[in-house]
Amino acid sequence: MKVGFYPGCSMKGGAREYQESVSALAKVFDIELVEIPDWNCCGATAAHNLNKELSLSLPARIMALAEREGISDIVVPCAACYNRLSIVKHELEADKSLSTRVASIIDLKYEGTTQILNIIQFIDKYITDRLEEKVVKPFDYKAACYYGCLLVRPHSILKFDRVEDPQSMDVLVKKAGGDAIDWAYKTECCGAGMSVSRTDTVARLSGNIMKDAVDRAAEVVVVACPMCHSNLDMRRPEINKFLNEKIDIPILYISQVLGLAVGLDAKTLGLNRHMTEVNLPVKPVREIPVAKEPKKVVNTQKLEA
Amino acid sequence: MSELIKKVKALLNDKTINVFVGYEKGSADRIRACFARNEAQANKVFFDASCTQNLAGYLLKHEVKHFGKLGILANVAALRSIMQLASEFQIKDGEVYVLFANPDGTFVEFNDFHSIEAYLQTTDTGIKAEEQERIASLEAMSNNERWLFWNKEFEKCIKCYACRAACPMCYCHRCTTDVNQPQWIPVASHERGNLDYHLMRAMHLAGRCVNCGECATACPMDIPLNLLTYQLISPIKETFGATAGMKADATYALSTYKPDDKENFII
Amino acid sequence: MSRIGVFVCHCGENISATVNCEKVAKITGELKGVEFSTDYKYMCSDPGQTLLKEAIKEHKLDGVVVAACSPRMHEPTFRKACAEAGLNPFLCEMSNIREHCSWVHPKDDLTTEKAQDLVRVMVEKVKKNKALNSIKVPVTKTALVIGGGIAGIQAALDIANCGHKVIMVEKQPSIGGHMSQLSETFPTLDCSQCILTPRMVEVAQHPNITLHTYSEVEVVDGFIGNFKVKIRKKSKSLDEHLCTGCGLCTTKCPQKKIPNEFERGLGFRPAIYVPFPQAVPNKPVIDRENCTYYIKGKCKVCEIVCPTKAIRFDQEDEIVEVAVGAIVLATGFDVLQPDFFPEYGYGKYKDVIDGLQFERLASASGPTQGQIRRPSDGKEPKKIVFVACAGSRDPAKGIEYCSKICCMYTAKHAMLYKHKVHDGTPYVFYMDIRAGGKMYEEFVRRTIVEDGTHYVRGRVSTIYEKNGKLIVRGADTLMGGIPIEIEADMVVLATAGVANKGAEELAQTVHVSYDSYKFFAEAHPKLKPVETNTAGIFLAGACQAPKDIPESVAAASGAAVKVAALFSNDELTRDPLVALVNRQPAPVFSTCVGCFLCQSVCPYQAIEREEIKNRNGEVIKTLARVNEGLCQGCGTCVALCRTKAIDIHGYSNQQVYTEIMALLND
Amino acid sequence: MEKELKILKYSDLPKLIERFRSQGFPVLAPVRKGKVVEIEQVQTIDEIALDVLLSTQSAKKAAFPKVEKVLDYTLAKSGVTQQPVDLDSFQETILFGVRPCDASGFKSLDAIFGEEPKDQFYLQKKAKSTIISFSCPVADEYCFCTSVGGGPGNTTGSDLQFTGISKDEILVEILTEKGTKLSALFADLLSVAGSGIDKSKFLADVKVVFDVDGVVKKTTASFNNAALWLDQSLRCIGCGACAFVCPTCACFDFQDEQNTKKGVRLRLWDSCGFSLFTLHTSGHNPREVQSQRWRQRILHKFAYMPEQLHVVGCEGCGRCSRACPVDMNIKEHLTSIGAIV
Amino acid sequence: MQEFEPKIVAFVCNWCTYAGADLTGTSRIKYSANVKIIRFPCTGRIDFMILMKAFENGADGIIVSGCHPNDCHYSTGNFHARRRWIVFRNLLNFTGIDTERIQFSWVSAAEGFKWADVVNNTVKKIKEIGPYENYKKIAVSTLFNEEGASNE
Repeated sequence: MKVGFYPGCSMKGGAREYQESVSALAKVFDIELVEIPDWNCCGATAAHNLNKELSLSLPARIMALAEREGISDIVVPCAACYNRLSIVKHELEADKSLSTRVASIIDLKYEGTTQILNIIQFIDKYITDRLEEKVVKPFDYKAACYYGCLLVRPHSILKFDRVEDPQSMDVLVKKAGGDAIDWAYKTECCGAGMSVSRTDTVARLSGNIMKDAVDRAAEVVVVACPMCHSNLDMRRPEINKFLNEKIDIPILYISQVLGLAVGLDAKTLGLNRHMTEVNLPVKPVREIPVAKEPKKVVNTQKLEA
Repeated sequence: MSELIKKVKALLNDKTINVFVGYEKGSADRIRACFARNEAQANKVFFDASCTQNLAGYLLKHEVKHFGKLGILANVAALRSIMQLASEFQIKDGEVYVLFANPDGTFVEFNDFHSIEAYLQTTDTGIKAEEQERIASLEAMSNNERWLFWNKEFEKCIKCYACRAACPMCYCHRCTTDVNQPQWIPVASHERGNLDYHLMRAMHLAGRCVNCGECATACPMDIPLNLLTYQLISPIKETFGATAGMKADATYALSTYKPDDKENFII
Repeated sequence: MSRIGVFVCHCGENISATVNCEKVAKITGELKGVEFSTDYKYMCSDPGQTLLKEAIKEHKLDGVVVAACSPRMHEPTFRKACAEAGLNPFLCEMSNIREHCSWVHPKDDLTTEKAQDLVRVMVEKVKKNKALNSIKVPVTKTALVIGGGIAGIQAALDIANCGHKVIMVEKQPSIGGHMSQLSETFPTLDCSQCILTPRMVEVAQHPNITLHTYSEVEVVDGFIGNFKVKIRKKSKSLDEHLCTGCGLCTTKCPQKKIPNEFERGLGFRPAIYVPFPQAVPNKPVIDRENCTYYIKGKCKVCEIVCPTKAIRFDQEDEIVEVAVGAIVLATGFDVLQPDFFPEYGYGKYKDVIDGLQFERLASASGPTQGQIRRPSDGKEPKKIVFVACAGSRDPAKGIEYCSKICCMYTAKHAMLYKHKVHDGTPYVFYMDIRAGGKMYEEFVRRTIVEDGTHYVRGRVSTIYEKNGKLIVRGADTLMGGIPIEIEADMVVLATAGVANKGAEELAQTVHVSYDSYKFFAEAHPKLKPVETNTAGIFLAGACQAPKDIPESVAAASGAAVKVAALFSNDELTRDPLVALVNRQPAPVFSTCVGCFLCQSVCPYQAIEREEIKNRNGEVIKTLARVNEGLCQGCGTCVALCRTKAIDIHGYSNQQVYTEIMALLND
Repeated sequence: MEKELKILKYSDLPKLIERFRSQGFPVLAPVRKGKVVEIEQVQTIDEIALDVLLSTQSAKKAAFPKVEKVLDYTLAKSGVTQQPVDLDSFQETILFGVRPCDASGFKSLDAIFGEEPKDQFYLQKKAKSTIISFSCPVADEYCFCTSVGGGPGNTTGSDLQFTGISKDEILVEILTEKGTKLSALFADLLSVAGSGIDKSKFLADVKVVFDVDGVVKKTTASFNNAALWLDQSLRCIGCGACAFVCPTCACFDFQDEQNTKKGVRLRLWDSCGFSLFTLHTSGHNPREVQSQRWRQRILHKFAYMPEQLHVVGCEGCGRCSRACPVDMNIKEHLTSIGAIV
Repeated sequence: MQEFEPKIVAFVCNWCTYAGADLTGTSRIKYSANVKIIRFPCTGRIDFMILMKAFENGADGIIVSGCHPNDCHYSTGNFHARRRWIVFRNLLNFTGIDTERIQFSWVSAAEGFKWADVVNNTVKKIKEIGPYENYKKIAVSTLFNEEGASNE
């Protein structure tokens, strides 16, 4: 089956391993990721501070191109791009006149028929029901799933998982045989864009995150956003300096965790590109633990809805 | 002896019904209603494509009900009239034995309202194209042209009330026209009296008319009365989603409401 | 009707400034049927009314038209005056030549002509008026109080003390409501049991009050003064007369581990239980869902030990039918107990509890005998955080309103905690402190100054557990919004006050409207807070909106006096401007054809079906009939009736038709 | 008076109408209005539908209209003052192109309205109208005038009767003084008719289907024969179409219409077919059901009028059967009554 | 000739628009005297035949006004009225009666200003359209005898 794919700048730049793991994972489940031809930058958080129409037109053009190719679903692994595309789709749906105005700017027909999926939604829709049977090497580690901000906020528009206590990545890790620990910094800010301008702040914020994970004996932190990955992984020296403690647990993308579980090797998953060495202790192969259902979690969506 | 007559005789003999309201050949090759109460009268019962009169009105006639259990040969219009009369508590389920005349000549027994409702869902109950065009042509006129058109038509009216008598939905034994304190509708058949009467009749049939066309057929002065009630059918359907004579427990469009009914003229 | 009197008022200058009153009186005097017409400076004054009464007597008038201000103002005045002069009040009409004429038009002939038109309209209308007498509806002088909390108790006692019979229905095995679960009450810190229990006993012993506990109202029919109510008395599997309340069965019952609703899940109770020691009636009830006998068919320990053999395993539910004249809804509210509050870890961490659970901990009859203990390990929490507005004032959680009582009980909790754990430090995260009652603000100040409670102004963002401690993360907005983290041993959430679970169904049973949060809707937020739009049904306490105890008691007494006023006379008199369906002799009986369009339109279910039977009992006609008690006179049925069989007094077809003819044909 | 025979050319008819109009006589004639033919005022010959067998409504409207003012009054405090209708304000009118059954219909109306107290409204109008009837060259299956003493060439009630005897010639029979007086206006267009013109040759052949005296006798006798009236009237829906189109029905109802100052009293057509017709204010209705009302319609025309006015109240024109929505064919019913043994 | 003064009748509900008109009065807001008010308990009570009678007796314009949706004192009267007017306007349009002459509005007891606007705007509109000739041709006065027959 075919699924649209929007890499965005980070996939081709600092987070190449994220794209490699996603493509490899898709290949294992024979899903063909069709990169949107002539895609452009999504504007990320910068555009909407500068010019409203620009911030609308960039994502609109991406979606218009996908529509032209007859693509119905687009997987957008990077949380920032997913956030921008979803918000723009919502805004153009709500205001028809704005939609026609943007269509004239990008000079392309735009109807808003494509669905925007983040990496977890993509996995849930196309992979989850076939995941367990393909797990050959259970990812038998204590994992702290870190969601960050753009994946779950603003909830009223994204309507993805729960804002305060998301569980969707934890479920996937458990299905891959891992032990998703309960910890307190699931959705706390990692410092995001201040990685360059205020590295000290990033060190503090990301430090707190890593400290809590390590304090709870997490062996790996799982992320689904290149920004989170770069702060927690690339800024590790500054973090350790801030905490004056040596933390060396690796930061893996959810696609890499699942990749390892279905038997892909480190090189195809781009593990060698990480700043913090990915040398997870080899665990004796245990009988694949049946993914126990998480405690009856009542979705408080109805409370919030 | 036609299969229909055999059926009617059987029904009469085993007392399922006491009178069968059907069609018979009339004078000057017209078709008219017949009320078979015994085998002899049953012989006159007849049906072919030319039997189009909506017989449902006779189900409420005092002297017909007096015979006891009624049976009727119903066409689609009669079925819808029965449904609408049921929704207005004039006919109860099981009170009338309904024999439906399929266009292809076969006969189907409907023994309860549900089966009638189910059938009505499958059949076309809309207005004929030709009437649609007449309405459209009238709607295309200017306001004043329409006033003149209807004034000329109403001028012919002699207030014989054949339209009221022929309509199954006009079962009130004292009509508003007979109310004289106050005299809402002038009794005289001058222009004002006719206009008031026909506006009142159309409003009282709004959301209830099952577009059977009996009123226009009955009018001796050939006034296109049915256009008045037909024209209201589509606005009521679009605005309130209500169609007359489709369900036995339907609520009446004008006696129910939705808090967000759409309109564009109240400031 | 041929002797009509027209009285044109100058209203000082308000009318005569722009309307030539003399001319109006003269011209309308010439109308057919007008026997006497005059104008006067102040018709509503005493001399004016005397003038009216004299004229009625002297000219033997059988119809009066007063042309003055708006009928919404003085119609009752002039109708009363006519009644005193012996003329039926409903033969008096007012035409509004002040608000609708003199005040809004300049001084010219057109204005005077308009005044004449308005008077002529009323002259023609009055000719069609009928002499009406106000409708008398008998009143059953028994009240039904639904709900046995403090509001229900107060209302029942007040009504009973007025000498009227009261029937109280309480869903739980005992009355007392949420107040019985409280430890001490703000702002005086009286022990709630000490002030509540005497009232509960007073209810049980009051000769005028019949108490049905463990019962629910199932059907309410009828109308003001004449309600027919069916009460389902759920079977207690116990003969209440024989049982002496010794409690032996509750101690011997082998089933011990059933979570006690009264204790909000912190304590346990046996299958045959009394909710709390001071329960009224102090007789046990068998919880059939958890009693081994009902599940497996064997045990019967309670039957064996019972000294008076009062256990009745096969006792059936009982339906009691009562006739009541008024109903007071006092079903109270509930504290929101969400099964999962992700941000605050409620439902995940044992030591995060809600306000009512803290009350149980603090209560001497509670599971910890009043000591503040952590549900997880039973240790005494040294550092405790109270989170105000947990769910209230939060559109994202769907509850936008302020629950009003949490600020006060949170302050009380902090104070109680300090009195019991002297070396403990309580924190309160709050947005705004709402302490508007008498001695409320002083109470809050005391908990800050004397008990050293740290009030942090800011919302708690998340609570998570780390090495046995509950890390409460928030911000202190008075200190520049710096993030603040407190490692607490226990957290108490002041969750929102919401409507009871069964509130919506009860509202539908009783035909009362309710708002989007399922609280019952009052007739008018400011002027009729204890009444509803359904005549004869009143509201008391938190079922209308979250309230504290003083307000609930005040509202209860308010509702009680409304009931007492209703019962103050044997009959209820109501304005006779109601609808009626015509009746005629046989064989027609009425021009109504039984299409019941009117019934589906009537907002007050005031139209009933009357079956006309012939000699041998067969129903030959089903006709509409208006219940005078319920009809409020809106007239929608009259406008929609196709055979004009239904008409309405005061705005009958005749009257309305004549008004139009008179107005447009000068 | 002995009847005179003349010949008139078809081609002269337009001149005839012009003559009448120029003399100021309003001319009422059948006019086609869609599928319906109404008797209305015309200005020229080409408005007149001569090819039509029968107008939908009868010609009675010339003297007994569906709405007629009989009184004006004003309302004042002192009381009501009446202004009677000026009876001689009615104009001399000419009824042109009606059929013999229309003309003979006035025989029944004269009998009813002639009874004491005489109805001047009708009588004055009737007196001032001159009837030029056209005999019937064709008839349809509804006609049965011959069975009730009439016929396609019957001259009762006509002042002049035209009969088309050839493509261009009309046989004119001058029957009454009024006829003679009117014919003086167009004497120049008339030429003497040769003797030996057999009018019956140009008339339709209408079979006699029942003996009217027998029907009158049997109708009078069958008042209590409820089964007969029930069988006949089951499909009757109780409208007023038959009564209003009938040339001999004369029942009327009075209604006042007013505003607060002035008012009028109107005379309107009424029908014994309506349930309201005999409804008492008490609610009792002597003729409760439709069969009783149908019985009244037949008995009034074939029992009460012959007995009291010595005239059969039916001209056999068949208009009621044509207008009836449910095919209550009176010819069929009268035949079946006649067949009662 | 002397300026056309239209005759306009207003059918209003007692609880909202009548009280609103009272407020217009107490606030002394001026509006044209052509409009005269007839009180009904509720707009639900206003029968469609009342509008027909108004035109027949010489009204050049009609105002029908009542409580805003959800404000009705009887909770549903105005909803039923709204449905009736949606259907009736359709019928009037179809038979060529000028629905521009009928102004429907919601005016609450607090909208004194709005009532004055509704009245003034309606009067202005009817003055532009002119007297309702069509209905004058069939009014009852046409039946009266000639002298003094004019509908004074």
